[in-house]
Amino acid sequence: MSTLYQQPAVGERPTYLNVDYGWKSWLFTTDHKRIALLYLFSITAFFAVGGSFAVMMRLNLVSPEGLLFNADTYNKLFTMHGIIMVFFFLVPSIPAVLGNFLIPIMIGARDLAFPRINLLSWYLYMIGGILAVTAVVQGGVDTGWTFYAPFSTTYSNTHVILTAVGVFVAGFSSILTGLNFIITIHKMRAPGMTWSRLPLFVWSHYATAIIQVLGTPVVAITLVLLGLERVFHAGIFDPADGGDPILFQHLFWFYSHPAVYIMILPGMGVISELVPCFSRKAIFGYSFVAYSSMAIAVVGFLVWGHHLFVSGQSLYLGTVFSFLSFVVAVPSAIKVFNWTATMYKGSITFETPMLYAFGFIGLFTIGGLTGLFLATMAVDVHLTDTYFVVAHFHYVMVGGMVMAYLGGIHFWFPKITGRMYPEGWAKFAALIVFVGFNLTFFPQFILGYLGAPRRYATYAPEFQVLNVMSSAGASILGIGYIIPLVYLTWAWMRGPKAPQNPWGAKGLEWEQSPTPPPTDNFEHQPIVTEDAYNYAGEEATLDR
Amino acid sequence: MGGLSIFPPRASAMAGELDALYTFLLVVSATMTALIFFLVFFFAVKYRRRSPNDPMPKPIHSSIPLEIIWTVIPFGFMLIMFAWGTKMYYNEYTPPTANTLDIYVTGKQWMWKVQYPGGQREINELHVPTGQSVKLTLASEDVIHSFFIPAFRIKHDVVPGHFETFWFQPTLPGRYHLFCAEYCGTNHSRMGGWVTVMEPAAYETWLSGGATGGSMAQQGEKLFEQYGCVTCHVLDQKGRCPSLRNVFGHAVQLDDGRTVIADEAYLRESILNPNAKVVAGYQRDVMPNFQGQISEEQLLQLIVYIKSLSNPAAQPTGGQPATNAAAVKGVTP
Amino acid sequence: MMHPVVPVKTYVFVFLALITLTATTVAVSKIELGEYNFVAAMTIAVIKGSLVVWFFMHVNRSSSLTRLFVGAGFFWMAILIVFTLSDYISRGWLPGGTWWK
Amino acid sequence: MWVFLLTEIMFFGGMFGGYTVYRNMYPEAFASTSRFMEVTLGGINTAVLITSSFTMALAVRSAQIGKKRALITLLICTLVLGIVFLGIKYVEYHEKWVDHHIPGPGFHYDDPRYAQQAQILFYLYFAMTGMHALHMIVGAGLIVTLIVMAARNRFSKGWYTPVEIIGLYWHFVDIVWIFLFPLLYLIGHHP
Repeated sequence: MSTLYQQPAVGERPTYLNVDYGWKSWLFTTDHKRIALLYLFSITAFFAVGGSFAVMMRLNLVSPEGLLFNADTYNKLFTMHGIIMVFFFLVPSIPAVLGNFLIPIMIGARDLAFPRINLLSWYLYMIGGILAVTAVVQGGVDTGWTFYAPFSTTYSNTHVILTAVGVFVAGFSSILTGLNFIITIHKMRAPGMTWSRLPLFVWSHYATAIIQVLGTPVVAITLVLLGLERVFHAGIFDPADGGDPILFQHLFWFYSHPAVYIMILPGMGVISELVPCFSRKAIFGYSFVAYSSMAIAVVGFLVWGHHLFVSGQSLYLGTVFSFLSFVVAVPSAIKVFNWTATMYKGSITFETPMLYAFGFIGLFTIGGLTGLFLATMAVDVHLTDTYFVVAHFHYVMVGGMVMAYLGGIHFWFPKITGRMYPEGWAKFAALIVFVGFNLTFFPQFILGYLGAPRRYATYAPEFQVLNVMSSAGASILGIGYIIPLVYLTWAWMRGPKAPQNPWGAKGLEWEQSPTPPPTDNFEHQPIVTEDAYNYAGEEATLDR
Repeated sequence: MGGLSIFPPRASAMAGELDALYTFLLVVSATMTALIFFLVFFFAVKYRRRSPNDPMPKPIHSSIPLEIIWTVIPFGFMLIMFAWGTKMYYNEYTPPTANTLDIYVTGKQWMWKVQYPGGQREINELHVPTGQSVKLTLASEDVIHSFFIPAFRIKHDVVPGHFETFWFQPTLPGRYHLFCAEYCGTNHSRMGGWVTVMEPAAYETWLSGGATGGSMAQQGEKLFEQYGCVTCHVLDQKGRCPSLRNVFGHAVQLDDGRTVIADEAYLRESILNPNAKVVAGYQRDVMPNFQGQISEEQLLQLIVYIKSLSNPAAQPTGGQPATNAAAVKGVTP
Repeated sequence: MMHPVVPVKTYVFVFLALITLTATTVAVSKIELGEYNFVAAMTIAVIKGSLVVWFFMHVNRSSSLTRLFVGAGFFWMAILIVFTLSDYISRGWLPGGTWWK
Repeated sequence: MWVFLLTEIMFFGGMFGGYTVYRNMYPEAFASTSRFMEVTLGGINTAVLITSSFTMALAVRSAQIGKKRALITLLICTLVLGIVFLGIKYVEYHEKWVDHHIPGPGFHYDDPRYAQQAQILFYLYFAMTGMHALHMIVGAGLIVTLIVMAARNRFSKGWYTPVEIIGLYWHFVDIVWIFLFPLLYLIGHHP
């Protein structure tokens, strides 16, 4: 295999990183690992942009009358924070970076099924991102990330169409990634890699990909209809012309509720890898964890109406949606219990990725349980559109997804770069993130029940104490995110060389692929002979 | 207000009930969270790796009984939440059908305009008496707003193109926040005001101080003349258009054979788009469309006027489901 | 993606069936059947669609995996339409009685 | 490919959803507007598209048994039928333009009772058929590519995957039309 490539330096093994240094070899690459890195850099950039909007918002909210900005600017800030974080960070983050890098290696394939479509996905993502950023530069958009009609179609005079086109294009990037994953997982598994031996990370991405493929087109067409409506004013969403704004909400949430599972499922996949590795013990209830992902993917499509409990939706349909929303909580609970049970009688160590996994389990538990408050219709009537909702989804998205993302980045950092990160700094940063996060968002639960509505540029004075606490937390959280950026960059350049399997982890990516991997991932065709997470070295079982 | 209580003031009959449900949820969630935190912490300490030479732990693959237990027990709690929450939700969103104090509210960017049946008007202020069921009819002039009174634990979106109803029973005198909870543009955060709850006697005094320009029904009557409605809708006679005496709350026979009950939604539709449902025996295209010609506030005044032409005893009472367009198409609950 | 070759006869037969059904659906639409016009038109459309999926697109000879995907596609579309529509149909219904009090 | 078609189903599914809701809300208006749809042209177009699907299926078959000339001829037939479809569609659009049935400021509808609702219907009509026509144009482009590839002997009995995939795509577009035709043209079109 090594004869295929020119030796880059004397005595050095060719890897996907040193095989070629030209810019063309990056921008026109079809190597899933290089595309993953392209995503890594661009997603980090969008995270920084979206994060800086969040910091500005929190600064503004230190004073009840708004410290820095007028209401219009504030409205644009929260809109663009939402749009960039949701469509350009959360949705692509783990799938497009870690999923892209790891899925082929984990199943023993050389690349994704359609490498060129994978590259196309990245370009579409970038085009979408650039359109959205252009909209920001040109003056922004102020509809909220939900684009509710008729405000967005008729009353807002900002760059709604440009932003919608950006999201539309990025949506196709997401569809193509999902399509690529589904086909890859079906068709490219190595000999012996049966469905019951797939790492749970792959299972969760399979479930994610299904949602991407089935849900995203609906939001795409909804945004098309929205854009056309804004141009022609035919009235499809505007009651002044006989239309119904609730229809927009139905179509929008048909995608956007399952979309939160696009965001969280890959995070659950990461945690399902981290917990067994650092407990040195097979996952408890493999099939329950795997099928619960699929259950979430299916039932997740049946609950969107819980966003519409106070909108005038039919009471009867509300009841159905409320019930199904409780049902969808069950598989998530199963996962949490199984992770906890995996630790039972393990041999646990506390490297940084495991700390993030602890953070995930704790914060996701809180985020998930507060979801039950919102599924309970009577309570939702009081809590919806208040800070309680903001706190709830940040606990799931930031406390859950971002924790998992950071944990995954640290866990596979040696694999991706071939170098180790500084453990001391990393643990310190993990602690800062955890503390900062809770200080930022826990007060918002209380604010919410007290009745503070979200998306407010100014607020009643009695809410100031909790808002200042939240803003203080946000500044700590911000620092917590900057520290890893600095030491990870440093470690990439100067960090000590990593061994092939620094964690003693199981899985093809650690055991059979060199670190960092060569372009073809493996030096010879891997053959799988054992179940996933076989830390005890058991004999293979064909079926469990 | 003030202090760091986690509950806003309880100023309606519903607030106490909701706080009870919320407390139940809090207790269940806190117990679950504590359990998970404890287990994670306990396992992490108890089963930490003591030396690098520790043997690999034995795998425990699965336990079906355990999986069933931790699926079924939480789900049982969830069913309680579901049942309790649904019951209260129906109560919150189904106003009593009789003996309500009706008040009419119009939302527009960025204010709430309140009209009382006696003709008093306010902006961003709402006055209500204790002990009385208050029914608000809400309309929006432009985008979606949401009428939210935390002290009453109630909120409803105000979607343009529909009337929404909303009810509560204030219990505790005081001044409470009124918010718009659905993002509606630039000054969304300033689209709010105060709800003042008063003792009934004080409320009567307050009411008597504010009326100018006649009651809502009288204002509606003026509009009825001003827009020329009166020329065709002649009271108690068969003119070119039906008489509106005793129409509200009664069944109306339509020209396509269907029957509808004339409720607020029907009156609204018939004013804005008269040809949608035409009364049997009358011609189409006689009455002009008022869509876009008449403000939501005026519409409410007209409807109150038409209501006042009806014998109150004939209004739909409890237990009898009000019929509307959807039900008439042949799909009944 | 290798499939056995299907005889031309099958295609011709399916084609003729499709054309006939098109003619039928137009003819039926000229007859006043009330609500059943819609039912008839949609039934014919479903039959035609199935013929194309089944024979032209070779689903009759595809793996069960392909069939699963085809089924899933229509199932999800049904979810979208049924749930959304049921809101509009039942929105005006007021609960009968006061069992929740 | 089937996974991609899944996406496409949902893409049109969103519009079918919107259509269903408004049809349920304004049945009379919808019946009234479908009188303005040219059933004859729509019917001819349905037949044209079904025929093109038929020739496409035969083309895939020719590729399977390695008959290059038949493959090219059938692909050209399919392409021509596709273009005929788009041509007829253009005629219809032009008619709507002349009648001021394009949604927007210039919209005009003779029956004032249903003016607004009719505008929504025409909006959906244009969105749905427009998206469909866009898919047809893309499909026509793909077929041109296939013809070029076939002429250059790129396909064999053993490898004809592109023909098969684009065939599936073409049939899918056909199915969409099979549903659009009764929904938009036939509903309420009885005298």
